[in-house]
Amino acid sequence: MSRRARLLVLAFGGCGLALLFALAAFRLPDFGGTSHPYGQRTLPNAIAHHTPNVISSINFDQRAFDTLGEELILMASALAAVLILRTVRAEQEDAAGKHAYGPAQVFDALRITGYALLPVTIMTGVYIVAHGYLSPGGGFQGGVVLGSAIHLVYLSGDYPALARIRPIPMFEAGEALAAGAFVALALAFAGQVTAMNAVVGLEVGSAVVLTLAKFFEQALLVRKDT
Amino acid sequence: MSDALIVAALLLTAFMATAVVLTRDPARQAIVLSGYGLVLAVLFVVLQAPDVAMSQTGVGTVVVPLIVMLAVHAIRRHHTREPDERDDS
Amino acid sequence: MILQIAVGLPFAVATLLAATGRRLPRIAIDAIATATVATLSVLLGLVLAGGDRTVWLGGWGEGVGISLVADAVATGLALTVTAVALCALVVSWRYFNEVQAIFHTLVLLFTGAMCAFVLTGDLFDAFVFFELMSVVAYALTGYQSEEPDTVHGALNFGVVNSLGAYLTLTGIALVYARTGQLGFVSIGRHLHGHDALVTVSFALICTGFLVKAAAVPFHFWLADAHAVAPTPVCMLFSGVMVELGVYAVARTYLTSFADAIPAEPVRVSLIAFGSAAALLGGVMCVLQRHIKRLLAYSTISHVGLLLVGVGLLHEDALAGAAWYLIGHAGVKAGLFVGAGALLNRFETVDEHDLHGRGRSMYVAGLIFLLGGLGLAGLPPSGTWAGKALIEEAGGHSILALGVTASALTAGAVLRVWLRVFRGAGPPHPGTTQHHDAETEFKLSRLPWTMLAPGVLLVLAGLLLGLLPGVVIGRAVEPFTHLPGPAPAPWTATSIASGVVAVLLAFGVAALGIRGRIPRVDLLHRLHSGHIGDYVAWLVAGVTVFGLLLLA
Amino acid sequence: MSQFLYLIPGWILLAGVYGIVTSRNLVHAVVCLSVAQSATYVLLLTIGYQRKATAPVFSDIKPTRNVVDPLVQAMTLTDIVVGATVTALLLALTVQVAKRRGTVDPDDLRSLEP
Amino acid sequence: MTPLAVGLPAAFALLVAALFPCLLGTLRGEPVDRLAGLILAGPAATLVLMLLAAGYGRPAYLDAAFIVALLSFAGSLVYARFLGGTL
Repeated sequence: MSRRARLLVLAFGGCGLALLFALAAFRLPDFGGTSHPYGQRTLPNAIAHHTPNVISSINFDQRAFDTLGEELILMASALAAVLILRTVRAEQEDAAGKHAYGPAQVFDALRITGYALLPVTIMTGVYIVAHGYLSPGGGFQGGVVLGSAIHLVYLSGDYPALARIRPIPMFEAGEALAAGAFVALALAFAGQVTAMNAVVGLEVGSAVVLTLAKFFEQALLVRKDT
Repeated sequence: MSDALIVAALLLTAFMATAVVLTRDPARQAIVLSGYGLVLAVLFVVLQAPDVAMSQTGVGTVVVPLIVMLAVHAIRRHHTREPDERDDS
Repeated sequence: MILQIAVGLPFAVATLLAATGRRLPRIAIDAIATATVATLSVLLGLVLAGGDRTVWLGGWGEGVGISLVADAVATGLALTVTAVALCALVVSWRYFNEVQAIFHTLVLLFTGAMCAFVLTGDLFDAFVFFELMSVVAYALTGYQSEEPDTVHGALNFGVVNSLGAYLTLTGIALVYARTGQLGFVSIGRHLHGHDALVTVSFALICTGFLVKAAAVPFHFWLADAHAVAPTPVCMLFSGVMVELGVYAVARTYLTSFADAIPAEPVRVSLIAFGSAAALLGGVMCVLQRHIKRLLAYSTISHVGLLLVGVGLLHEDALAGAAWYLIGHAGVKAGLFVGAGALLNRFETVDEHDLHGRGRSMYVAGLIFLLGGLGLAGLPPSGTWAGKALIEEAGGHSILALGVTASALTAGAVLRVWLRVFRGAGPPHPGTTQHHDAETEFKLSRLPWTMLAPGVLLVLAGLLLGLLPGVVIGRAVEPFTHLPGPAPAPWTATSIASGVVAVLLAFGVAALGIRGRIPRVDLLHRLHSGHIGDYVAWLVAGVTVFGLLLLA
Repeated sequence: MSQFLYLIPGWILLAGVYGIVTSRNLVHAVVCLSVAQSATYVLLLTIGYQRKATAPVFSDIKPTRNVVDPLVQAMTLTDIVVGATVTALLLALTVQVAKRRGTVDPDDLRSLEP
Repeated sequence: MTPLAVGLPAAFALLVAALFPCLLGTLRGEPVDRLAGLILAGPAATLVLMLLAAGYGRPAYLDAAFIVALLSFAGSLVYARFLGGTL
């Protein structure tokens, strides 16, 4: 289709969708209203099961099956990154550019900051995972923090060091096993909010590391063929 | 005051979402996307959802923009059809 | 408990395979995956035999928890999924340079996600597993990521389907705001009377499902993805995944929105979308020379008919749709096995290139011949029985639609059979479209594991019409709510219409082999592979759907 | 009156869709898709909001029923994960498109229709 | 005045007068100029979140502010490395 035709179709569809959405929006209950029957029903259950963070209670206990699907999506997409971004023949690391990722290239300030932030970030991640049943946060949020933390090493300028501390097979196995543990916890031993937070933290952290590793690899590749 | 905060945060969100869409160069867009992530985090706290705000911070301001940035760099190496191949990264 | 085990089993084994895939030998991976799906189908069979039941997960009762609803429709559908998945796994035994065990892990996740999607009784949970299904499907489509068309097709698939899913979630949020419920049944209990909010939320929820079901104009992704996905994956896509979209539309309306939204606008809009897909898919199918793309368009056409069957909102038509679904699953999955055989033997699936080269491939030829007859609806195929019921409930116009769609799609398949396996028609040299084989080497002889499942599937599709009608009638009872008389497709009219469709199909095939395959520029340009076009059509489709429902 | 606030997620959704349709770069299109998705987060949370109520997390306050809807927050959390993973997956595919086709401009990608 | 009373107005003021201008900075110019805006937006958002925690009387919300502070800082450093030409 020509650009013009496409915009015409979009104009029709966009105006229609806007109209439909607006019609629906003005029929919604008033903003800030008090009627949330489902949410209210979950409160006593969370208290009864000693999970002061009601959201954790919903995610890992009352509606754990949702989270099961979510964790499997995460695992599937990490595997997909490994699969789709696999290096095929005729692609090798850019030998000429490799020195550029060595530690020498970076400002001292950046390197020191990177190393200084690393332990703080890891501790924060662990804290958020461990207190997920109680305070805001949980396995997912903590896992993201943990997964990002490792990349602070990269800040300090040392891509080879980063590559050393994240052996891909280990993270693959760890992620898959954590997902497996979650399947078992969600379907067989319901209500283990703390344990679930821990395995989710492990899985999310590994998945983040794995996915980012694959993207890093691609960003550092050059094409050798043709 | 709460209502004013909510309105302000929502308007800011809509504004930044539009800005992300209208930033056509992906390398620049990644930075705007990071800012959009921050605004969403603030909006979520204003809407009394600190858990969601934390998630959004991790994902929206760090992981996804970083992936975008890495993807842009990976793609730049394979651009064969763009006449002015810049390498100012 | 058996239901929980059935839902959890494929996921648990998938995670184990993902963890140990680097160390296990290929044969063990094959064996584990196949055994898992076989076990799963046995478990689902036990569930089906045990009668309808609803299980609340984690012991949380109605109100806060998530239920699994193993009624006859859902369990039967899950069983169909596992049957096709089992065949797909057997076909894949000799396939691929395997990357660790990722292929098998993804197929297990895919199977599990489809089963969970049909079994869950919760709308948001359905969205989650819909997304799991989609994410795995994008990855499987892009499996051979060194082929340009493959990644392009997978990306188009991913963007269009994800946007559809987000619109579904928007609809779920709207209906949650109104009712404060997420269960299919409990939403139905809390919706009274219809207004713009209910109608729009229904339209948005259905959008994602219609994208999956490839109703026109949401269908563009399907041909792009099916033409490039590996053969075992195509079997799952065309055989069951696309049909799940129709199932989800039916379920959303019949269990949640039936009391709130009057039937007439729903009937009109679903029949409109379905007929458009049936006709456009049929025409596009005839215009293809890329055999996998041809089969993909025939899927669009047949799923359009399926949507019409659901859209009639008539108990016999629903039974017909169920019948049609299983019959089509067998025939279409089998046909993709045949196409995969050609691809791995000759490294091309271009009909002109393959002219006469399939003469020695008796089994693959048989698959195409029987598959073509199955698509045409030769009695007693499942497609014929289902179509007969739909046509009877729908009257003359639906009869004409059904005959046209099956004649066009089956005609195209029979044309392939005549040209490739019988050497009919003049050869058209030149313009080679080379594809890499999916196997490690180009195969000079095909192993039986790559053909036997295809023969079995096609034969199953061709004989499913012999199932007693009472079985199908009972299967759709959860939707119709009435144990009416068993649907009986064996009437003189239906046999006549089946035979007419087969004859017309041979006519289309005979016309087709006389010259080159024509090009209709407008239609080819419409299916441009441009993601902007696809998304623009998607929102336009939502608008039409919403306005039809509101009118 | 207060319903006007619900229009904002609608605006974000449409902005994302507009971005995908008019995009000249697939990376940009994928990011716009994630913007369209962020509309669902905003919609869910505005639906669950309740005036003068606080977060349903009782770590520093006594349990009360006067809280915003926890369920929409749980849904949004799931949604965020889904969105991030889909974005990562689509970007991986985009990188491969760039490698195999040498361009990420949808206008330059040749049609898949033979 | 108690922190409770002053928290929300202060947060509003910072949102409009500090965070918004910083974000405007990310919207124009070369990537380096935009990055400056983003680096400033991180602390501004952190401050807004801390004031909100005080204003709502929920110390638990400080966790979110802490995460924003930590990650936005680290995130902008990663960008700085990219734009610094070492990758």
